[in-house]
Amino acid sequence: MAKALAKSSFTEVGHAPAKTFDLFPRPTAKTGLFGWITTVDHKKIGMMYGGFAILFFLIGGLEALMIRTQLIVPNNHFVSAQLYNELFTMHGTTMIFLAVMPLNAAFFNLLIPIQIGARDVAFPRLNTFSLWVWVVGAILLNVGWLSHFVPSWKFGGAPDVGWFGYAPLTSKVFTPDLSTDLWVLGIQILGLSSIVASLNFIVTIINMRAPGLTMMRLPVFTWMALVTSFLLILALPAIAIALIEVMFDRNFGTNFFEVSGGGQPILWQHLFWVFGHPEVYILILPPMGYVSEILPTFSRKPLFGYPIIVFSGVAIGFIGFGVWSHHMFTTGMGTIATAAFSIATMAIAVPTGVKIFNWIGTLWGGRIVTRTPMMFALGFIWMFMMGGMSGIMHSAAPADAQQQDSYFVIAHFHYVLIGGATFALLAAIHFWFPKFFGRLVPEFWGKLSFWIIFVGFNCTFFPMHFLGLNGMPRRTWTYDSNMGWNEGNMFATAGAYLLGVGIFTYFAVLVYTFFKGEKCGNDPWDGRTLEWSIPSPPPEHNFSAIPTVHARDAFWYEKTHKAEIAQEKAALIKAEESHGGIHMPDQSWYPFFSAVGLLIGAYNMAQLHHPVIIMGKDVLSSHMPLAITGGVMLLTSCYLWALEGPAGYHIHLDANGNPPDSHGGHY
Amino acid sequence: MSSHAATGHIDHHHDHTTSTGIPNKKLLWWAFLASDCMFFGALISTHLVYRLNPPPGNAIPTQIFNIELTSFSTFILLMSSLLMALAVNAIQKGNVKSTRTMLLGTMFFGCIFLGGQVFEFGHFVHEKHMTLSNSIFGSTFYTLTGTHGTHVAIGVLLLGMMYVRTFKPANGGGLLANFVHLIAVCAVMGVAFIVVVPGLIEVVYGHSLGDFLSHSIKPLAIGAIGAVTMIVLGRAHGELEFGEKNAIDVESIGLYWHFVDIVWIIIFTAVYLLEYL
Amino acid sequence: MSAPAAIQPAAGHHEPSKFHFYIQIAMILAVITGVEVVLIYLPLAKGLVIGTLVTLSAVKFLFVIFYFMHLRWDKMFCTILFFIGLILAGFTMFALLHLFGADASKPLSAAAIQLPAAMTAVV
Amino acid sequence: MTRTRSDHRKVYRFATALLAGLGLVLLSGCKLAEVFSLSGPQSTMVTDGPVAKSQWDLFMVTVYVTTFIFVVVGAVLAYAQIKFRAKSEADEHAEPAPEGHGNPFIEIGLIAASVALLVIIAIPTLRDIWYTHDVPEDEKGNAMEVVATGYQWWFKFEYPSETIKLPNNAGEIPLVTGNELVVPANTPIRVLLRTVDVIHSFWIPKLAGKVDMMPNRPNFLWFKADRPGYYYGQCAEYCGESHAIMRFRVIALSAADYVKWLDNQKQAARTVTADAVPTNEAPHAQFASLKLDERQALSGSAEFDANPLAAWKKMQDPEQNEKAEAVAAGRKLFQAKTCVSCHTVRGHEGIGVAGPDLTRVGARSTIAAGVLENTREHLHQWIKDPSHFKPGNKMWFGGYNTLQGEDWQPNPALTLNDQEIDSLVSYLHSLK
Ligand code: HEA
Ligand code: HEA
Ligand code: HEC
Ligand code: CUA
Ligand SMILES: [Cu+2]
Repeated sequence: MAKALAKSSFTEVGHAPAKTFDLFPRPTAKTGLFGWITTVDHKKIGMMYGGFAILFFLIGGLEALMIRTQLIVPNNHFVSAQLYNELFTMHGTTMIFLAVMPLNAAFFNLLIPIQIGARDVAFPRLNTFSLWVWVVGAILLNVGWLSHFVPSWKFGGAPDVGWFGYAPLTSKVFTPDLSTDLWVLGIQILGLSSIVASLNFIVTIINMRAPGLTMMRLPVFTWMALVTSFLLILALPAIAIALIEVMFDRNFGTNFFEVSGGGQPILWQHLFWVFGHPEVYILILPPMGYVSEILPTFSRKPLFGYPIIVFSGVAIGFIGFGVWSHHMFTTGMGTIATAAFSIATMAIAVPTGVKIFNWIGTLWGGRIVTRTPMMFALGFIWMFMMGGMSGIMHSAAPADAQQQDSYFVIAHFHYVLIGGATFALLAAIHFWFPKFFGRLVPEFWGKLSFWIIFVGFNCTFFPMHFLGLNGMPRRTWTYDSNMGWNEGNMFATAGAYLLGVGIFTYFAVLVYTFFKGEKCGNDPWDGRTLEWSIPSPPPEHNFSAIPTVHARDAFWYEKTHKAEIAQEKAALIKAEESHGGIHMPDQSWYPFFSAVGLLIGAYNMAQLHHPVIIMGKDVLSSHMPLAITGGVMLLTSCYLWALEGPAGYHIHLDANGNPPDSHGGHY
Repeated sequence: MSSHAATGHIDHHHDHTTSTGIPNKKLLWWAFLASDCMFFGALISTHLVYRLNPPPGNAIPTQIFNIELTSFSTFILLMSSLLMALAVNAIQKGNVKSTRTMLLGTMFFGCIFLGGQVFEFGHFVHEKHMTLSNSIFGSTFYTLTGTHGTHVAIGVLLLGMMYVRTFKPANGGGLLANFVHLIAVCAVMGVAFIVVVPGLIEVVYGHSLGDFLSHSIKPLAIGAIGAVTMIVLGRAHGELEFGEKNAIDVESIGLYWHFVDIVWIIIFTAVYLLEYL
Repeated sequence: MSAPAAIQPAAGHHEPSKFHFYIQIAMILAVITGVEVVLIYLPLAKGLVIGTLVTLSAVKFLFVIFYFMHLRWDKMFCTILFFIGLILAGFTMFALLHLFGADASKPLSAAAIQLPAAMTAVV
Repeated sequence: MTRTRSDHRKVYRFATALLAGLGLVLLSGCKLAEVFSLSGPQSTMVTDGPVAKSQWDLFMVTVYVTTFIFVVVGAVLAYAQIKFRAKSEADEHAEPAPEGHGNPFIEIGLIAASVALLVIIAIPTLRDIWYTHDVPEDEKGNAMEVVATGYQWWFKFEYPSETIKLPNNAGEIPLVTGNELVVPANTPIRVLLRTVDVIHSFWIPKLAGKVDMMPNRPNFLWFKADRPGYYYGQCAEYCGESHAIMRFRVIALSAADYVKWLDNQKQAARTVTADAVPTNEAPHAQFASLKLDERQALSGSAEFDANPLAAWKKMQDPEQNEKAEAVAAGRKLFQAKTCVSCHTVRGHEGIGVAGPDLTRVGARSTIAAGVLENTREHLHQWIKDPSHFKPGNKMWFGGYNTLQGEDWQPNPALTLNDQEIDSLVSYLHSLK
């Protein structure tokens, strides 16, 4: 009992009600602009991640549509070579770092605390910090677009080095403009955000589980989030180092990838893919988690082979660290290394297959209710399987020598990234939308968007396998009419438009639902996990009483043991109230301020050696003073943040477990 | 489950408010250190990879290194680790005074290490003519050891913040004093590792002490003012907010500090010693 | 090396001071460092010296994490957590060193890029 | 669980249809290329050499194995999806079933089956890794070595074994060509891959999979053309603005043809003298009105596409209506307009090495690294505005334009009118 009570606190041992220091009064607004930028509520943070991610998904999609439009016919001149290179670089970077990763982060934020029966993450202000730092990274990556519209912003356009920015193309000699510096810093900062967020989630999941929620009762999504967080903290440092090295090469004359100084550009490739391959599992493991939540719910059957699914998730994550060089089969690694990485890559199929088999096992003997989320989840299994199969084809190194950097690769990874990750994300959005907005997406429109997306997707990317086998290289802004690629490209582009219509429908319906959709109760899908046990949308404090978990599918258990649970809950609420109510952490300005400092610092850092020009006049001879200003702002904010402490306030519930209108007083 | 969060004895190995019994902060730091292993793993790999097949014209490490100085730095860092461990030991017994001493000691040893590095870099650049950009060895060596040095410097800063925090009065005020105190600590430490330690090393290697003093009179004065401020503010008494319950905070920084130390253990062997074979 | 029995954790109480114990550990570390430095000047087989150096550093490393960082007295989970990172990093370093040590990775000298005559040196 | 007859039948029908469909695909697998008419000039399916063939065969092994898995797993999945769908309101709200524990033998069996199937792929994979890596021992004897060097955005080829004596005993240099690699058929070719700037990748899909040209790395690949032919190659690693059109060609010749070609190559550049020119009256095309067509097809004409090897061979012979004065004027211009500083014309004035060797540019079937068929019109357009076809190319940036501060300005030494270009074209086309 005492243990359960103590759970409600986010602070460390003995968070004595310290008087906080008042340079800025601590923000308390729950709504409005300041309410959102200073929030520490994991749900609001999750929604902001989600909103930004969807925006960038649409932007990335728009870039994809421009790519496809350029390729619709041979020798097209819709965009220039330069713009095309910017488009695919930013399309890849955006989709991976600014769409799928933050969308996953959104679900981590929205769901993890609720699924584990907690009231927030372990370090709420750190969580706010991750969000805004992410936004800083997103801004830096995209700010280059401005120079297409405002010529006086001399960034040289958006980044154009490809999403894996192979050295030495990123060296100052070959890409002298600022876009590459912004790319380097942008990715670096996104990495920082992800590491901080992941540390937070690791501690949250491991340390803040409700009583009774053992690791082997954890919902599979949360498990996958844990594995993903581990992958992030272990993979991102490799690219952080690689980016630092490029940055030094560009700005301080080091020789890491400078051939004339003895540098070996292949080192960049190794460091990049040491990160890059785990990265693709970072993209796919959370989706595997969503699917593992959705399938049982709509099969009316607990997940089949829970321990095996969890274990294979962990196995995929860690074998994934040993296969990076399969992206480098054509770099002349020698026979032994090639063979080793080839075989290791194949090995990944085994744990992945195990998951597929167990998902089918879950369906087997169930009662499959094909609601929209379930359609996307089933679509995921089919499409991911196809993508996985072409992955296996890549893993045979000699065959890959023909496929590498051809459209066959494009086909492979869009099958796993769209057919896999994106389908699962669309399923998840649809599935949890009612929980966070209290409204149910209309089935008809949901299903319609599924079918358009499904057909459009396959029309776009299936032909790309054949384009690749027919020798079409990727990253080519134009092609010739005599290569036998005309029909395939035309078809793919038509498919992409259809896919666009599908995506548009999907989100249009969400917007409609947000305003006008049918209201729904707490538990529209007859769910299994704790999030369905609380109101939709969830109250600020999530649970009126921290639940005690008795079984793997905690909420299904609660539903079949109503009386027992009600009793338990009432007692807990009372006990908590007698201890002063529900403790909630205070909002804070400083995470946001430090992110602003970081933005100012990094933006000026990127153009350190350039003069500052305002309205055509040279104001400063270098950006150094501005960069330092940003840095000082960052450090000061961090210091004040440390000083103010988590603090907090209490919420008091009435007898029914409902919060009264007014909040509890502040310390 | 009988223990309470805020009362009674503090159990430094368990925190009953968390599922595992490990305090959140400790878990956070260990996870971070796991991540940092990869960080330094990648950096050290970069260095070693380029040592495998050095390009023609590369700097020759053994002609550049000064193994005595580095051994001394290594020893100093190890001793700072000892003091750090003692600081944690002290605060776990609620002994704030001793904690402060140990923290200061750790910081000063850290500064000696940093000063040694400042001297080393200056020496390599000016006397051995190895710069960041004139050889691949220079690039990887300075980046690797410089990154480690940055870690140490961040550690010193964190320790400084922790040191100042030990003076925070219980009534919540004292922000200004705290802030000034921190600035003073930073000034002293900065002067110590940028000016004093490298200067003294040069004196040891035969430069004149008078020269050193007269050349660096300004920073020395700043350092002196800082030191006086530290002593004055360090005398403030009264009830403190800081106490045994903060052991976890000191311990967290300790973890970081020790980690930086073990990274150096590896760098010392892999980057320095192995070159001599 | 096992710690004195007296310093086993006893939940809920002040622990006995580890002061002297820490100092002993530090002395051992200092001695090992000294041995390492001396070792490189000894006329021993290269492989032997490398092996010893690596072992000694590993010992120092383990001393620091298990005693100074008190992994030894903490929950097992902390050790696991850290070792996940450590082992992965070690494995990655190992793999990278092997990849770059392979014949296929011998870099071209800058001259050979231009001059076909130097090719023979490569093949 | 109760099953109705009709359920059975539906599922059965579905499964048969699925299997039949996929079976069809499988059967046609070996003829995939034809079924989908995927035999373009860069097709990896219609191979002309042992390396590409082994790669394609291996690919087909992976196709068979994965298709088999996909069909089997997919059939079970489809069956489950259809068979176990909720059939009534009651079903949809049915009490959740208790957690099943499965059968460990099935799990282990499936894992074992997966591993077994992967082994089927792994064995030929390993064999081919070694086979495709380097020329097999028994063929090493008659292998030929060439050096291919990537430049942004064209290729240089050198023949270290075919040396040319420089006049005045100034030593020997290897034979150099640009953008077209001519090799004997049926001979293993070992290509050393080099680059002077960024990473490029050397890929001739019909002959061999790609290997990257990495700075500071001694990469190589080997291939063998089974028969004489004309093969398309492409840079396959993103290398900057014009990566898309960094192409090249490999021409495999019969032994006799190759020797003839080689003999001609080793001569100094051809000099046209007035009496040597066979004349016929057909006038040159008038270029003054020649417009740059936005949508102009790059590369080949229909005639060229129909038989590129024949078209290439035709290029080897001197043109019918060469005009000695025009050629001579062109040669002067080539010098005057600083072309010589970037291009070598061995035996003539050109000595530059920043651009492709032009000693026999007239005999090439394409110009600008496989981008345009080498016709008078195209060459004219290329010289007039190289950046129209190849954005960012180093002839435009650095030749026609020079860097002034941060901006590119037209190079006054290099302005050409149509007349001059016409002469240059005549000169360049005389270089056979
Ligand atoms: C979500 C992201 C994701 C996922 C999950 C995967 C999964 C896999 N990928 Fe993919 N991959 C990418 C994203 C992803 N990939 C991206 C983005 C690139 C390109 C990067 C770039 O160049 O820009 C890429 C490129 C890429 C390459 C390099 C290609 C090249 O450039 O030459 C290779 C090579 O081996 C590869 C292999 C694999 C394999 C073996 C898997 C396996 O994990 C797949 C395992 C799954 C299955 C096999 C299906 C289900 C299993 C069964 C039903 C069991 C039975 C099956 C068998 C026994 C075979 N991938
Ligand atoms: C998760 C990752 C992800 C996703 C979801 C996608 C989605 C799509 N991708 Fe992308 N892709 C990558 C990751 C992804 N891609 C990566 C990593 C690369 C490699 C980059 C590189 O080489 O560096 C790549 C490269 C790539 C190429 C190859 C470019 C080249 O090599 O030359 C192509 C070509 O067809 C392509 C197409 C598409 C299409 C048609 C979609 C479609 O699914 C998009 C569907 C979405 C829409 C169509 C949006 C619809 C929106 C609207 C209609 C409204 C718009 C309104 C507003 C913005 C307000 N992608
Ligand atoms: C600054 C150097 C430079 C100058 C000056 C220059 N060129 Fe070039 N040239 C190049 C480069 C580089 C290429 C390869 C372009 C590519 O394909 O990317 C090239 C390609 C060509 C080609 C096509 C060769 C082939 O094999 O495809 C021709 C023909 C040519 N140049 C003719 C000329 C003429 C005529 C002039 C003078 C009027 C000239 N060049 C001046 C650098 C130069
Ligand atoms: Cu060269 Cu792409
Ligand atoms: Cu991969």
